[in-house]
Amino acid sequence: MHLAISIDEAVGLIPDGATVMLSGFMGVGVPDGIVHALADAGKKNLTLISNDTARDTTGPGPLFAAHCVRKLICSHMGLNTIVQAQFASGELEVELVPQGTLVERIRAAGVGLGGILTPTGVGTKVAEGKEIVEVDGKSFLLEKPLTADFALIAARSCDYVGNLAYMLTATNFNPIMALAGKTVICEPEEIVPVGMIPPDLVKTPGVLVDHVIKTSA
Amino acid sequence: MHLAISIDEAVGLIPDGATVMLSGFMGVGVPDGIVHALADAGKKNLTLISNDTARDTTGPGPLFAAHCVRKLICSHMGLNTIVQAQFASGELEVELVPQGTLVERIRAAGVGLGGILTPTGVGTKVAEGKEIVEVDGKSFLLEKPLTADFALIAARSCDYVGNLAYMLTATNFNPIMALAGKTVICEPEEIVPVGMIPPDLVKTPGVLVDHVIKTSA
Amino acid sequence: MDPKILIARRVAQEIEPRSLVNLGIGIPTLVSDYLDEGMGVFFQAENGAVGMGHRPPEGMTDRHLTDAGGRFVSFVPGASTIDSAFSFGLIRGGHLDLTVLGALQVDEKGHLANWMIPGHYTPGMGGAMDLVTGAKKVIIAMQHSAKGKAKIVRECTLPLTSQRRVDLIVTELAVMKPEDDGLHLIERAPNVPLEVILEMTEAKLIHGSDVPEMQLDC
Amino acid sequence: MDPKILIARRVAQEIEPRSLVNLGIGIPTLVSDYLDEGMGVFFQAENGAVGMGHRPPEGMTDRHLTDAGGRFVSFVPGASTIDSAFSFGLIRGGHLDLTVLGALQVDEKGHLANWMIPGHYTPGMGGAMDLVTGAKKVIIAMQHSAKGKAKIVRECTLPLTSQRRVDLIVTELAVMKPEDDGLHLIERAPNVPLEVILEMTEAKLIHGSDVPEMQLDC
Repeated sequence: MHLAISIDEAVGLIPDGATVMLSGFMGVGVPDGIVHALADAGKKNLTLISNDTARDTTGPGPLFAAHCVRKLICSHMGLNTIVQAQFASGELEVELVPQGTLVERIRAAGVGLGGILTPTGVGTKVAEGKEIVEVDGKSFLLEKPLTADFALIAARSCDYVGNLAYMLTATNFNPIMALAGKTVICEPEEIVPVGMIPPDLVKTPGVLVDHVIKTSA
Repeated sequence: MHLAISIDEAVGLIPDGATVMLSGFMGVGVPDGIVHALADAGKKNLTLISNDTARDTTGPGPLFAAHCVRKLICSHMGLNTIVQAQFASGELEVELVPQGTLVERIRAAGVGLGGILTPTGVGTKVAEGKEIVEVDGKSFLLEKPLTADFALIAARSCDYVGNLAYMLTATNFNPIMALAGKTVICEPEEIVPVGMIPPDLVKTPGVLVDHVIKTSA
Repeated sequence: MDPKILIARRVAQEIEPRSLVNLGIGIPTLVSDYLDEGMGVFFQAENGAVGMGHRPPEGMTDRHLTDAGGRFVSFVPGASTIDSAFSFGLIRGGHLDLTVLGALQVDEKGHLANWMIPGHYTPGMGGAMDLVTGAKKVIIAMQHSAKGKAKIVRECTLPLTSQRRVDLIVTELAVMKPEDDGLHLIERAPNVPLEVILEMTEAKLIHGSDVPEMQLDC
Repeated sequence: MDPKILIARRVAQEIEPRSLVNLGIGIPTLVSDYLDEGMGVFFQAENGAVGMGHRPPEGMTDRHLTDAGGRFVSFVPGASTIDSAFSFGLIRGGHLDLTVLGALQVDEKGHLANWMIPGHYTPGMGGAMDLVTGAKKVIIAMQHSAKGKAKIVRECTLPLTSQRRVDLIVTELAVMKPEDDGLHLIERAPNVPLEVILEMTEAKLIHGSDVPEMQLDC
């Protein structure tokens, strides 16, 4: 059983300087409540792992506007003008990772693999400084697992065991990040009684989830 | 759209000597109809990739009883007396693979990775002859992707696009093998009209499935 | 004809019935408008959609159903949702029949650059590196030049997206195919003289004396 | 008390509330009978079950719901189904709090052998290598010896399951804990003299002068 916590309690768990995975894709499937609360709380020096930076005011946008992020690991940041400005000025350190590599590195951390061997990025700037592993005459990049102190994820439904169900393309990185954060905090759209999510509809078993945010009574 | 085929047509696709992945776990979630049909057809020299060999008459059992299999790649064969006898006599060549490594090697083939780096098996007999890759001071076995000419899988429901839904622990290896077979043949318990499986319940998108077996009119 | 529509219509001819296709942002997105729905093509998006349809009417959108650009879409019958790991499993694993992408530069070897202009703009590669590495077929759909500057060059000066050679380049002026011996000009847009194409192209184009025109039916 | 039940009851004391536990075949399976259901323990099985419950009454079984041995089970409220890759992701990824397994041999270093007897019987490792490598805690639950032959040995002669040291060994005679300096005898079964344990054990056991008895309440 997992006790639901308030959004303020969730924010209180996350210290300045933490490494935070944030789910979502172009602002869809993002735990927006906790993003805004972290921005309002003025967190500092976060390392943020997120597929993209959406736009200035969507997805992780508020965290950049409030200068919470020192380092960003993502695959795309082209549509957020604040991120572009902070990157240009040197305020924001950025590691760009191909999207398929990003999600698979996160999964590798979550499922206990030592890294991944991917053809993506071989012979490009992305390969610089990385080990190449040959398997049966083909070259692959060894990309390392990517974990985080916290995974902040969103779900459509959650029960009090922490079981999660997602909806349509709001699924995206959520089930993968749920595997990889040392502490996993979920902001669901609804909390339902235990047993209301059929076993085959649970995409993330509650054993992976540490805290569930309850936004209303 | 995928046309449903008969079990005889499916058997006709699979030549002697083929490499065949067969889903299921201790006889649960196995496409039993095609297993029996392959045994009855007297296929020869198959290489079979299966989690386990269940018991003499369940799961892949009939394939051994009919001497269809020359090489077996599995994680467990302790409860099938025919397999034990064929292994002892040298009729059956066996490669034992830890279960987590087996499923991840199949997944690697399906998702285009060059192999997996797993801690499982390091320092054991399983590591013999395999490359060790060090990542940040830890040792991992490099285990290679595992593909097959055919993946024979079972599903609870299937539509005419080939979308598959599974039920409870009959899920097991099915969704992973569906990614990795060059030709994927599914034997569902029922075929339903397109659109009847909600998008979030589809566990294997039909784009991965080549043929669907229709057992009755 | 609007150049973008011309490109989209020509690319649409390359799409096989019942294939799985990923369309990039910009001109590639337009391609789906020129396909017969009876062909049974499934459109995949990186964010985890298999079977995307058009944007629904106002009032019928849902924030849980979007494309890789974050725009509202619909699902066709038989569509399914997958997570990001599965989505890139399809892409990198060779299950995607075709991706249509834009470019900053393409060169004579068929190498693509489309994710950063060092010192000027770094949007990031998003899913492009995986798409170009993993898709069975890669088509570049773009305008022939940008602000008077050639985009089809001798050798890419911008960082590459992949070592892999793209399969076809379609612009409002021409269709080009990179091969072992270089970049072949295989079609001209209607009423575009060969000389215009050669002048607008920095790369060396291999061509016969009579380059056929695109056949855009209807 | 039946030796197997004694072992199961002692192992049950090691299980933490709200933990995720995998029980191997044989004696380990019995452990769940001696846990208070209010503890909120979730039982995982390799074949993809999280939240397994007991075998349902005759007539209420379903062939789609089984444990890793292929036996019919039920699901507790809040249970979920996962595929085999996810199941071993939980196991190898360190999400499993405890696994309880049987053994052919365990040695002074805490190394386990439980998957083959070369030349005699090769069942295969199934999920055991991943379980022992990945679980946060590994407990061996087994009878102290097999047909008069010691199973707790100086050094395993059978092929190892993992390099990893198991955390605890529970038999019908004793509880032992492998540490850096060797194998510690930490508890005796009720009314079993120290000398009997030492005689039945090939491995060297480190112990104080007064080894406490197991406390099996009720």
